[in-house]
Amino acid sequence: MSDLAMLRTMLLIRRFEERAAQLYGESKIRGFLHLCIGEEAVAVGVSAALEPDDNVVSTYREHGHALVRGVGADAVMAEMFGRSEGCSGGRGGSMHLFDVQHRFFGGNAIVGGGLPVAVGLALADHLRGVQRTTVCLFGEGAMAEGEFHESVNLATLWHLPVVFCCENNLYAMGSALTRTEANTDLVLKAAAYGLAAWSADGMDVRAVHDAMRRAVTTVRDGSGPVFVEMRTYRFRAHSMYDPELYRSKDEVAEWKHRDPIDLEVGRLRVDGLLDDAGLSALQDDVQREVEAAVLAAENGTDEPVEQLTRHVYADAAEEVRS
Amino acid sequence: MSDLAMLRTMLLIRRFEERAAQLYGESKIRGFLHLCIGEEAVAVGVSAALEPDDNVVSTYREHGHALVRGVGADAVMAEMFGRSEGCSGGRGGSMHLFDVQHRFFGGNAIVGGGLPVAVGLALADHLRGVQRTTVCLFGEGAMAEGEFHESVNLATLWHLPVVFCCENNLYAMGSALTRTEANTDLVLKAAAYGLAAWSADGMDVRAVHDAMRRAVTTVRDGSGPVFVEMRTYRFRAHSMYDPELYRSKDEVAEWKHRDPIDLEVGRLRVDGLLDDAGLSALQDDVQREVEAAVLAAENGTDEPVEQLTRHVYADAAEEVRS
Amino acid sequence: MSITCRDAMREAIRQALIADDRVFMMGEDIGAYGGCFAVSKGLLAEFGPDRIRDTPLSESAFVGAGVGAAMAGMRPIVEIMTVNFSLLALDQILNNAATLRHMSGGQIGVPLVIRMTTGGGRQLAAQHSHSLEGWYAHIPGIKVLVPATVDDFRHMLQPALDDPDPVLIFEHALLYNAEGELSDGPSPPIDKAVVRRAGKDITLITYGGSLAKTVQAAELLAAEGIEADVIDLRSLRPLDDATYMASVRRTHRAVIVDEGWRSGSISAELSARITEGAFYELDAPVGRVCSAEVPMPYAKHLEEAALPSTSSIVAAAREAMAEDA
Amino acid sequence: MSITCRDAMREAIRQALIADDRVFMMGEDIGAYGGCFAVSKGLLAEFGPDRIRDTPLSESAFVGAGVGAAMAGMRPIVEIMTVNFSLLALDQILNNAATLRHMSGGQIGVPLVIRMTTGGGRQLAAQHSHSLEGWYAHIPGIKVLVPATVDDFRHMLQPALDDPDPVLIFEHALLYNAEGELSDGPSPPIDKAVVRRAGKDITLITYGGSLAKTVQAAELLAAEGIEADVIDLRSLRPLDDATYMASVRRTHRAVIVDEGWRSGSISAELSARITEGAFYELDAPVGRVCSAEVPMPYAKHLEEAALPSTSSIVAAAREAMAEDA
Ligand SMILES: Cc1ncc(C[n+]2csc(CCOP(=O)(O)OP(=O)(O)O)c2C)c(N)n1
Ligand SMILES: Cc1ncc(C[n+]2csc(CCOP(=O)(O)OP(=O)(O)O)c2C)c(N)n1
Ligand SMILES: [Mg+2]
Ligand SMILES: [Mg+2]
Repeated sequence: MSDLAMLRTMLLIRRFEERAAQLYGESKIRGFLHLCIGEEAVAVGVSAALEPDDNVVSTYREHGHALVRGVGADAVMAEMFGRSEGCSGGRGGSMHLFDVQHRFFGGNAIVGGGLPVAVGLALADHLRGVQRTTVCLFGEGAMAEGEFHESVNLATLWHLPVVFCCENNLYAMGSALTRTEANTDLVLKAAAYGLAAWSADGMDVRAVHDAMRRAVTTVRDGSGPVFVEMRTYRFRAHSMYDPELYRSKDEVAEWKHRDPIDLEVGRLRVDGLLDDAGLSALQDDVQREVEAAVLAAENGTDEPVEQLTRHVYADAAEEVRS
Repeated sequence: MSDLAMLRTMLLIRRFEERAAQLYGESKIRGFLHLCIGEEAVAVGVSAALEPDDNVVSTYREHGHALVRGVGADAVMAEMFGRSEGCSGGRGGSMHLFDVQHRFFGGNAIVGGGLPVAVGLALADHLRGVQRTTVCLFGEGAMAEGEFHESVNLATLWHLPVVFCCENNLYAMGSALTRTEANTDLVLKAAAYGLAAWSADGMDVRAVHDAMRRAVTTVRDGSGPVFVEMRTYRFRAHSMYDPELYRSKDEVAEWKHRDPIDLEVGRLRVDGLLDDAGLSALQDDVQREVEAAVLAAENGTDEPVEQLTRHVYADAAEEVRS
Repeated sequence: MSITCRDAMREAIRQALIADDRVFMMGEDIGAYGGCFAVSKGLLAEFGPDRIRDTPLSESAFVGAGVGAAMAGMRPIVEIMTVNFSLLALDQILNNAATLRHMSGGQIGVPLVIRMTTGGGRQLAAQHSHSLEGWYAHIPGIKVLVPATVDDFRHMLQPALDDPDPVLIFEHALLYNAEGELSDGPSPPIDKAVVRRAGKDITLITYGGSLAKTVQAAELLAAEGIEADVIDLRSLRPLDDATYMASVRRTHRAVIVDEGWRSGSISAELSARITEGAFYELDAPVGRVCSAEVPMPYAKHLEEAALPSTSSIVAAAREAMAEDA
Repeated sequence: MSITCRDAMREAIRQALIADDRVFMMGEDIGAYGGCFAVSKGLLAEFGPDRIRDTPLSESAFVGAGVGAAMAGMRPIVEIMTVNFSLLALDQILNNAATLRHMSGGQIGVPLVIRMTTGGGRQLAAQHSHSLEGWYAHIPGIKVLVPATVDDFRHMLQPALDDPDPVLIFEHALLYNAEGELSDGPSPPIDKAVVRRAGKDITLITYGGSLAKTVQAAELLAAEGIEADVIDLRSLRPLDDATYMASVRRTHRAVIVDEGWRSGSISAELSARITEGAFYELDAPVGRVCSAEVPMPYAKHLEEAALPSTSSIVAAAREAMAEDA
């Protein structure tokens, strides 16, 4: 993935989420909506280091992760509108984006809930001798959960090809890391399980990419799992309901000086790879992509209510057809 | 507690459990019976470092822990006979010995289940400004459970007066530590939470005592929790049903050369504090204590079956009386 | 005085904290964040971080710590953000909180209150919309309360704290904004059901988030000349058999409304008990209006179809009225 | 050929491992130890540590790993030693295994089999004697099987593995030593109930560990001239309504026997369904014989009193026979 392509993808995520927030204000999108604005470099840098058929398991803050893995903006937007055309058929919503073709295994709204699942995906590959990496994304808040502990131990004990990728944005809802972890050095904590662990500047897409490439190489070598901490920050509220009482406006402003998109734009300018016109063209381009997605979602169809109890169990008829 | 007293207590535990195993063979005791034979030095050394009103939370392998805390051999034996005179009124059995007067808070048959409870006991003391240590005993197998992770983090984060005391006997049922923990250095693992951690020779009652005294001192200083690993070995099967396929007879024999009772007897002899007659006297003494307990249990009473649903909820009438 | 259920619960917590220094509160984001439903907003400033204790994301450990603190004589109020996350703490709830008294032969009490939100209706999809309060009511050793009115949001907490055994309070998230007048008089005991609307033709039994729908349905039925008794259970464990049974014996017909999945719901238990206790007095089989047996879909129209609605309650009541034994 | 239920299940696992290399087994002490109930004894030697995979004490992670491996196309058999420990994995079971297909709009299947022992009767006290299979049957998205015979121990596993959805198999620990003859013919589909004893006077509905007691009770009743139909449910989710309902329509009387705590038990659901479906054909209210609502006591005489017994079943049946609507 070229540096320009990485920038474009960050812009896409940013625009997509800004638009989603608007649509939430208009009640077109409902439920919980968690934005990753500010954290785009993580999504893009991680994905850039992966092969198309690597597995990704994510959280409820996963629009960016889905988009970078190739899930269409239209499919994600339609999902948040609750349409049949959504990537989960309108059943999942913002927190449950799925796309098996792109090996994007959700979208999990239970903090820590995806970790054991990622271990299982990797175990399947290990048992079948398939060369593939499973990336499990989670927030630093998830590290306090027992599932983190059990999963990392299991993957390390069994030398499974997993990258445990912690998006450390310093807060779990309103809980600062210092108030949830006795030891806030997450790399040290992880290393105690006996796996390789390092951290990267999550506001710098190139740094994320490098750290992740190293991780994927390690995992592909059969050296077992790796833990990578991506140090990042969310610019927006935790969700659409959060009054942000727990952090100062100054702190947020401080971090916004480190906007991952600005950083990358600046570098590309210096290198002569981007000028004002080029940036505008990129912005227009992602704008068009997002608006097309919104339009398609607006015009999407609702699943007939008679099908309410579909997808609880496999439908023998559907199975045969597909 | 004098060295002689510690020896006597180890002898008591040993004799008590040997007798319990016999009684199990005679179907006088039923359910699961987990013996700590070989691990007596841990129970005795730990308790010797405690004040009478310190809290202890234990596991299903807790006869020794109960006896050293002052729960009478008769009350424990009666419990295993299912008698009303038992320390849990016959409701709990071997895995659920309780004695609130001695602040012995069980007896927990869920691996890891006692850890959060211990944190809560310590939290109560912390909130009330009571100077008291809570000791939580658990096996090395429990360290893989999420409850370990969450509890140690919580206690460390909140600087609670807990000693996490791991009885590392190298096996969790048939699972060797090397097959359950990616990092078998338990002290390192624990230290990653940011609490003080060390280990001791669990076959040497004096080493256990010293390690535990240090731990209690640290905790009493308000320096937060401590993790102590006691390296020990169980001489008997996991429970009465275990064919012990997972370890060699040689390994067991090897460890039996390090019998904690023999070690202590040898030392006391060298120091001139014990001779054959003295040892016999001690043995006779504990033998008498155990036989009296058995006799009392044999002659104990069964709770009337009409009282079956007692103790599900507090009985207002009983509450007022007590 | 008109007040929301949210404010009523906050006031209940405040008064409990003021009245008894053994009381403290613990849970995720109850302090600095102000509570994920703003129930505890302002309490950190008033009572400080020792008594309004933010926890890490460690449901099993902090619920278990509540058990331990209660054993030691404190009166913890543990907040689990929502019932959906309580599954992570279920071992501590069932194997410890509910059983310690019994296992110890009555030596240990666990005077713990666990509060959590429950229910669907906000398009939060399959992992955030459970209604498991009826399911929890299966567990001996705990009590299960389900407030539906501002009075109960205001007045159930203190008796729960006074109870020597663990009490779980399930608060339907859609009720927090509901407003009502606080009554002056004393509240009924927490384990008593209450008749919220009197009628002679049919008994509608419900609780919590379904009460308003059921009362609405009763109004619609009244327009058709069917007068429904509406029973608010208030407690799912224990169930107040006397109150709903007396009503059924009068009306000879019953429909139960509950947001849980139908199979194995608390409605099933109520139906079984009514048949056991009043079989010969029934003029129709007991009806049930529950949620469809599907993980909650995100799409609004599907979610609405999955949940009990005023119209599905009316339809079930009409069906029961049409029967004649 | 006479065989124990333990050996029957072992043989089922062996054959599944031989037939399909997507199948593997995972759980605590299933390998080196030989299985805590010796079900998997010898399998490690035969199939190696990759396919007979010992796990650490990490119920949530290894059940969740089973979910992930199943999503990826494997056919894991996850063994949880006993139902008592499954509470630690309940989040993975309910929030992932049971909901992933739905949340993903049908894209993801979780063809996972989870086996666990269940039940009391061995003086293992309050934390080791749960009978929660009926409770689990509340959860949409999973299936719940409860084998009671050597045939079902031998033949339910393969169809469970063939099922595209998660299947939980609850094996009553007291059945492992039970012996019986394996039948030659094909087994009925796993979701069909079976009449184990034919009678015209009353329907006794049960499953798993209570089947033998119920059949015994039926023999005693026969001596009094009461002929009972004994239905073995075999599956608690889905319930085979057609089979038990047909029986009740013939006998007009039903008693349900199950080892779960009474309130909110699967017996309640069955009672509710029978009343809903056959109200006008019933000559007596549906009876229930369940466990006393108490954490299981250790003392033998108390445990016996807490569990359903042949005599309590006989008494309930007599009572149902004495009624007349
Ligand atoms: C088990 C569980 N507990 C609580 C919640 C509520 N919750 C949702 S997101 C969140 C914070 C998670 O923080 P972190 O893991 O750091 O991820 P971030 O939101 O910062 O990306 C909480 C507490 C949940 N979804 N699941
Ligand atoms: C949560 C849970 N899982 C499984 C078991 C079954 N079990 C009982 S003891 C035991 C081994 C525990 O080993 P360890 O913690 O090392 O303690 P030890 O028995 O060696 O003293 C197991 C697996 C249990 N009781 N609880
Ligand atoms: Mg975070
Ligand atoms: Mg051990």
